[in-house]
Amino acid sequence: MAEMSSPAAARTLALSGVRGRAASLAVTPAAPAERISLRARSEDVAALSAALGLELPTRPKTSAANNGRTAHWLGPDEWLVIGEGEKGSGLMAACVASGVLHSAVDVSHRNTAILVEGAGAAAAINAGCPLDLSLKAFPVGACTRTIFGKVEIVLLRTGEESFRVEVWRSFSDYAYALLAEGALDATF
Amino acid sequence: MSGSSHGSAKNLGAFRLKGAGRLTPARTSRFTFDGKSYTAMEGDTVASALLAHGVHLVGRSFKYHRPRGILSAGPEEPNALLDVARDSARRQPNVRATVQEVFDGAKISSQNRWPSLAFDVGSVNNLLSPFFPAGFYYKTFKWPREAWEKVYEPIIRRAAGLGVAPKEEDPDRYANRFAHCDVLIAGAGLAGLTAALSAAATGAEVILVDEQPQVGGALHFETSTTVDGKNGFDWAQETAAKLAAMPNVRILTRTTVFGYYNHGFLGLAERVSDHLDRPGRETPRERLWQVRAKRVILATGAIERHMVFANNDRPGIMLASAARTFLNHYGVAVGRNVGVYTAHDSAYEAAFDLKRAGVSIAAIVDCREQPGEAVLAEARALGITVLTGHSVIDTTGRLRIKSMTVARNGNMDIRKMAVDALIVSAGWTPSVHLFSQSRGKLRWDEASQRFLPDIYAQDCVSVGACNGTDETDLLVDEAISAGGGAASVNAERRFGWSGGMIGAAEGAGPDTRVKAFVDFQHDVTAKDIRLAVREGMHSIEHIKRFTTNGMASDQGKLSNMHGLAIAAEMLDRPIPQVGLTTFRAPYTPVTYGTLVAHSRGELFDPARKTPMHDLEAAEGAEFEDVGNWKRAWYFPKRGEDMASAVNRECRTVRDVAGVFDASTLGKIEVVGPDAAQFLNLLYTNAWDTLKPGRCRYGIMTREDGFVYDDGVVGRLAEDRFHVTTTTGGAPRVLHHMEDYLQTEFPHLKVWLTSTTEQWAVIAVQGPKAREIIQPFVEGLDISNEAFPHMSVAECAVMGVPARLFRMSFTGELGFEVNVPADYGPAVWTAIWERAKSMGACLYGTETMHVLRAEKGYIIVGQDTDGTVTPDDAGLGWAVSKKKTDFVGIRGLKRPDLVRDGRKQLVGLLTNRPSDVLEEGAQIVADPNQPKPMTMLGHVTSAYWSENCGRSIAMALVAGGRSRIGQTLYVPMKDRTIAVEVTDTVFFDKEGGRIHG
Amino acid sequence: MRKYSVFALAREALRAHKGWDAQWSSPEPRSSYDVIIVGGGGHGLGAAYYLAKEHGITNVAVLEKGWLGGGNTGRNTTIIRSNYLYEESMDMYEHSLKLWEGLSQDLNYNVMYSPRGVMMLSHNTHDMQSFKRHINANRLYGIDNEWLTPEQAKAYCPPLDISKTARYPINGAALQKRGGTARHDAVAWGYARAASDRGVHIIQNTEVTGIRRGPDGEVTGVETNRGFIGAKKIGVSAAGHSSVVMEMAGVRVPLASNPLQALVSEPLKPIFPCVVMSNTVHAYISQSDKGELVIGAGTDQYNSYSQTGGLQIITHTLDAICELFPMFRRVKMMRQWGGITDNTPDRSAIQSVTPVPGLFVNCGWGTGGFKATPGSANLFAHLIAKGEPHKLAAGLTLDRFRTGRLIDEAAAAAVAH
Amino acid sequence: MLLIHCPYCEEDRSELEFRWAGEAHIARPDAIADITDEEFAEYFFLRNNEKGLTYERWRHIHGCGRFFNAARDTVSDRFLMTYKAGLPKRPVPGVSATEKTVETYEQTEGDAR
Repeated sequence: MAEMSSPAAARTLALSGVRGRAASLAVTPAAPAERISLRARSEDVAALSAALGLELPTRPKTSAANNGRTAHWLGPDEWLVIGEGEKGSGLMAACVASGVLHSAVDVSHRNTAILVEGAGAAAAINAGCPLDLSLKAFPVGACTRTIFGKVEIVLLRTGEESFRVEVWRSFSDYAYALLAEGALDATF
Repeated sequence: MSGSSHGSAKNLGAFRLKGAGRLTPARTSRFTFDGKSYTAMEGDTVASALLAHGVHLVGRSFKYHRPRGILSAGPEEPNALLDVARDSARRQPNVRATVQEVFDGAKISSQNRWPSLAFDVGSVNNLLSPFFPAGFYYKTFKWPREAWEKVYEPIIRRAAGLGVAPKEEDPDRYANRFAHCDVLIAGAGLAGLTAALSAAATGAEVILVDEQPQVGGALHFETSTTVDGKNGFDWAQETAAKLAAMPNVRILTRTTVFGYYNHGFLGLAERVSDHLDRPGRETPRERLWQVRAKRVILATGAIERHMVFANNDRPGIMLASAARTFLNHYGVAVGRNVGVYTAHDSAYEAAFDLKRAGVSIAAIVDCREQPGEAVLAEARALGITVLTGHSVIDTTGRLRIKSMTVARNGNMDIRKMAVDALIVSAGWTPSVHLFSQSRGKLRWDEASQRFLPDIYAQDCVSVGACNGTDETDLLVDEAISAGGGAASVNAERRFGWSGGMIGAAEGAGPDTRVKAFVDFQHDVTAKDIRLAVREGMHSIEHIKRFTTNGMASDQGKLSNMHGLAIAAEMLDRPIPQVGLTTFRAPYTPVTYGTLVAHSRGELFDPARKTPMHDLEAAEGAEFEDVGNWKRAWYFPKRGEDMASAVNRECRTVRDVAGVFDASTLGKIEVVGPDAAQFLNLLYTNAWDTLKPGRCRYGIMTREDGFVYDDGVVGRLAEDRFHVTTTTGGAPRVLHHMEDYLQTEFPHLKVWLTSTTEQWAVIAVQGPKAREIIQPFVEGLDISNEAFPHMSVAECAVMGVPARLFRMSFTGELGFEVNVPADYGPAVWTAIWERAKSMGACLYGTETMHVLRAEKGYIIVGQDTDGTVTPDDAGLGWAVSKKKTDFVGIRGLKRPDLVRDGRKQLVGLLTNRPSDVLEEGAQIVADPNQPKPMTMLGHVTSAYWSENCGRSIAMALVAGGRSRIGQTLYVPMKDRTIAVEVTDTVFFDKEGGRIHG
Repeated sequence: MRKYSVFALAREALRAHKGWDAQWSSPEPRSSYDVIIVGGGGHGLGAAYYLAKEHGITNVAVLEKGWLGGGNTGRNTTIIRSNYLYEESMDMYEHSLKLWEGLSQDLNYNVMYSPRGVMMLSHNTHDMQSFKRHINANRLYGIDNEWLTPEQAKAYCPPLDISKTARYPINGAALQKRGGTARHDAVAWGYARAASDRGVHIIQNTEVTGIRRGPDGEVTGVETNRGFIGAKKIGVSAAGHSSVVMEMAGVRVPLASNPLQALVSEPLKPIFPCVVMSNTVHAYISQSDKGELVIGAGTDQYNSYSQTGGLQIITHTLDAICELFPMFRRVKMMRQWGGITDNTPDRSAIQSVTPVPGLFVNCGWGTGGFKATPGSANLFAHLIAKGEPHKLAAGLTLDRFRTGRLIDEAAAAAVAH
Repeated sequence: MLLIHCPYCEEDRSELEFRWAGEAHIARPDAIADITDEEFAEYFFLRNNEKGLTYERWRHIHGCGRFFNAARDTVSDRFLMTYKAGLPKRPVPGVSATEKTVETYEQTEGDAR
């Protein structure tokens, strides 16, 4: 569903009240973005990739980015595609234009994102996440759905010491608070 | 003695030896013990600091309240359990004095005594001990029957227990960290450090863990070991520094590997700040490490055993290695005239060290006839009396040992020797706890009389003393090989280790009345073990449970082997046939707070809030918990209680309109060409007949035919459905659907996506609902004709893409406005502003419940439980008779699900309209029957209905629909309420309003 | 057998307790018995005792593969209560509770039954509805169970945090005052001693490896690691291994065996007066006579016979305990362990005849086995002796999974809104 | 805490990301509406509950979301293999259907040989 040009209603973002705390390690809400949950069979990946303008990754735990769009492999027939910018870049329309069988569902507002950046970012996330976040096991660009404390997240490594944590809206307070705890502990 | 205390300005203790130990007097701290103030040096444990001041008496035992001192210098300590407080909230009972480091201002108290440690009334138990053998309570206290609970048990309870639990909430922080490594090494003594050097050289990620503040393990006390030509302890510190500088090595000190679980998973507890004088407010007290290791190297060493003989528990009696640690590391002499009682060569070295430090050695009493030649020669050289083939058969001294009674083995020729401390060693027990926790199997090594690791269940290897490898050169080779790499370490020890005994020593059995303690903390004596065997307890687990040997907070680290040997002797069976009790986690006790770590307060369990939550709170909403969600319950105005608020809301919705936050309802988008076919299989009703733009109420059952969930499903397009579920059911319904889709119907071309949180849902219900939302809706005719009841459309609301449903859970004209979640607050505010101006209200879940009950709409989970079929709930119409398959089709036909007399959902009207039934009340036909009564069913929903002007209720009643018109009874505690059985619709029976 | 009493204790005190004899004898097995009970836990030993005491059948052997009481009898958190919802459950658990009340006297063995009260915390409207349904049903059935306000709950159990700001505030509680705890090992030993005294053979360290059947399919005895032992009737009461043993006779029972974990704290002076359970936050806790806080954790999600489970189950339970009782955060876990619970699809037990003549089964007690011990044992003895169930256990048949007449205590507490 | 190899993610992941989903290879009867009560009870309620080698389903619910099959020993909890949903049951080399063990207390509790 494409967003309309000039909504009369204003957005109220999840996590609108929080600020990161530790200086060396910032935990901050990300800007709004367009997101779709994309599902398709393997034979239709090429057509969807072409329509989206990036190669949908087909290897586990990988992502691909191009032109402000990032596709995260979540499962063998599932991707989370994120487009920069609040207005979005028409991800739904692009998928429709592919002409192949797929399911695209707008989840722009279902998720919100938290950025964890700085020394000890991995340690902060490991306060609640059981994944091996060493660069060897989880290099820059790696992504996966996983568990963080008592909530589910999608984790993307954006840099050696930076991560993007995608989380459902109503779990974002919890995720933010636990990240802040983890960030605090990572400094000791 | 030659040593003397450091200057009088700082009294560091009369037993602190100048020039001994590794602590420096540069920094000192003050602490109190039972109200008396003492000075400690930086690095002191509470035990070393007290001993420096000559304090041995630190506690009273569990059962007999016997005076007890400090037995060990490590985590195996069974006696010296103290209460340590920073302030009133930061008070910790049962702290091992041998582990806790002194911090400035610590308030430390002894436990389990009254009125004082030196004079404890409870010690009368010691005199009465003949009446309290192991398991005495099973044999008595049975009459009179009530007295157990009222008299005996409270006395036993008060006498038992050691420390006093904290009364205040713990203000400290705790942290958690998940970590991974190639190799985890437990124990940083000579073996662990060597293995770490070797493993690190391969480039492996290594985590090296040790429970002490500094690495070194036994090198803390071992003075005769040199490594690479250096003093062992110094080598250890240098090696640790070298390792710490490597990027692939993490060293965790003050950290205990407490549990070795499945698949290379280990639990570690790190003591982060308990030793600091003034920890920062945000510094965690302890940190839990949850480590997944590809390989584990156990270098956990061995624990020295005590000797089991009469009155072996007096303060001043301690393990030889402990005395050596206090001397060589802390610079503290444990006495001025020390006796030694041993069955192992290593205790000689303690005597040598003490003697060299100026402490007089009364004698080394060795129960063996032939100790090692090397130690004998050294003893002779130092002029120490050695009595081989002798035993200590008793001791004297009320609050501290005064003398030991020594006898030639097998001879009654005794002599008494004055001592102020007695150090003992029965040899060393390999620490196989973690190996055992990993489910490895042990074998009994007859030659060395110990259990050793045999069959490994995980990728794990034991090195050093925990593997029975005592010789340093062999130990080093073993550690290097375990590390898998190369390291060059040359270690030598001056004296070989040999000897050891398990079981009761001379004079402690088999036929004695003396108390020779096996388990100090639980006051288990050798004769208790023998009694257990005599009473038919032939399995070591039975003996353990009958005597409680090994069940105290030290978990039998000292007592298990002795207990086993005594039992084996009594049973006349070899030790491996008697067995060994299982070692369970944790290795040493772990603070609950550490295991909880971050999961407290708001992080205990996520509280899910809707996008409009804050706006509702600002309107005065009270919230209720529904699963993890916080839902607006009702909106009291000033002066209103819950009932009057709900009555007003109920009236207003039906008279004007109400606005309700329905965002928590589960939503699943079902997309694909086979979407309708899939829903046909998952719901009891038919979906292929539903036209795009229309909605239908659906019932979901599991294969067993019982109602699982319900909700309205809208068809947005041929290949796209918007499914709603109950609030609590959302995750399990999606899981259930995925299960069938992936494993039973994988041929269907359909995908499922959770959209619960994508949409904020604003329900507007009531006669004026259309008028309220009309101005906000763009591009859609929402007239009754164009958009009748059970319609759905995609449109715009206030310029944002929306999904508009015409549906009702109140029986009124109603709409549910779905907008992307971030827009929810703005749209809600606009709609509410307009609604308010027209006389409408906000309403919460309570009003929603009343209004739907007035219409007889069910709530799954309240009016149904997991035993109710659609037909029982009056929803038989929603079960397709035409479909040949759906989940539940067969289960519904089972004999019990189609029999007569099943409980069916009906309405109940109380004879007195003002009586509101209790939800959960039971219904009977004859209220005067005797108990146990025959119950026909129960009230599922009951409310005061302002709109009906009376109470209403729904109930599940056996054969309910055939009883309509009958009078039944609801017997309550104080009165019986008569009710008439009715149908379930109480308001607008014709149902006209919904189409308004 | 020598009677246990305070006088006997005093007499023995004067002679170093040398006069006590074995609590139960350990004879060599006979070649055959009238009844063999497979499983030497509380249920099996109790069934043997009641066979001898109430049915006059004394040619009975109890075969235990390990040590008496080493299965779930010795691994549970010892909670006793009878405030269940369905009549079948109330019949069984109340029968059991009544036997608990006189068990120490009946067995001449102090099992330390301690009616300290079992309190179940209500945290939300759904809990309240569910608990009141139980309370009303219990009252009309003659079983004590009462509703407490948060303040009354706090008065009964002072450590409770009843503040409104708690993540899951407490809006009331159900209390069964007659509920409580008992000493688990003593139950096994007390039954063993009393059964042995009546001639029952108690044979430990003997594992049943097969069930032999005659020409008409009837049981004729059991194969064991010590050879064949004949039996006219076999009662299987081998919690944790029920499906393994039943499989030997070709009978499939609807069971899933899961690890159930528990833990105790270091011993503390009396601080916690009763038993508290919370289903919403998944925790239960009491304090033993020795002073340990005994905490029951949840079930691991998978089938396992390993008697161990994951650390995450323990930590989640402690999250909840520390949220309900914040003062306990500084208390320490001293020991954790696991048992194997056999769970049926409806979470109610099976005590039933089987398709194999002479074979009877008592299984599927899930997490309720300890509290059921005397009642289950008593009624299982009846089933074996008479060949048909006692009326108090008539609903616990295997057949209910065919007909659909389940006794679904778990489903009755279904949560969905 | 188990470590489970997800055949879709091709990696060992923590049990925290998974949900157990019951015995594997129990097909829903094709004509389920027509089976007998006994057959229904067999299908819906009866499970092997093996002591030893078991075939079971897991879902990587907090990962790729896929259901898959696993062979595991319920005595040691060791995973012998995992494989994708829909693949036929495969024998585990060197492991018999059910481990027959004779356990005595020396072995169960003694942990010693």
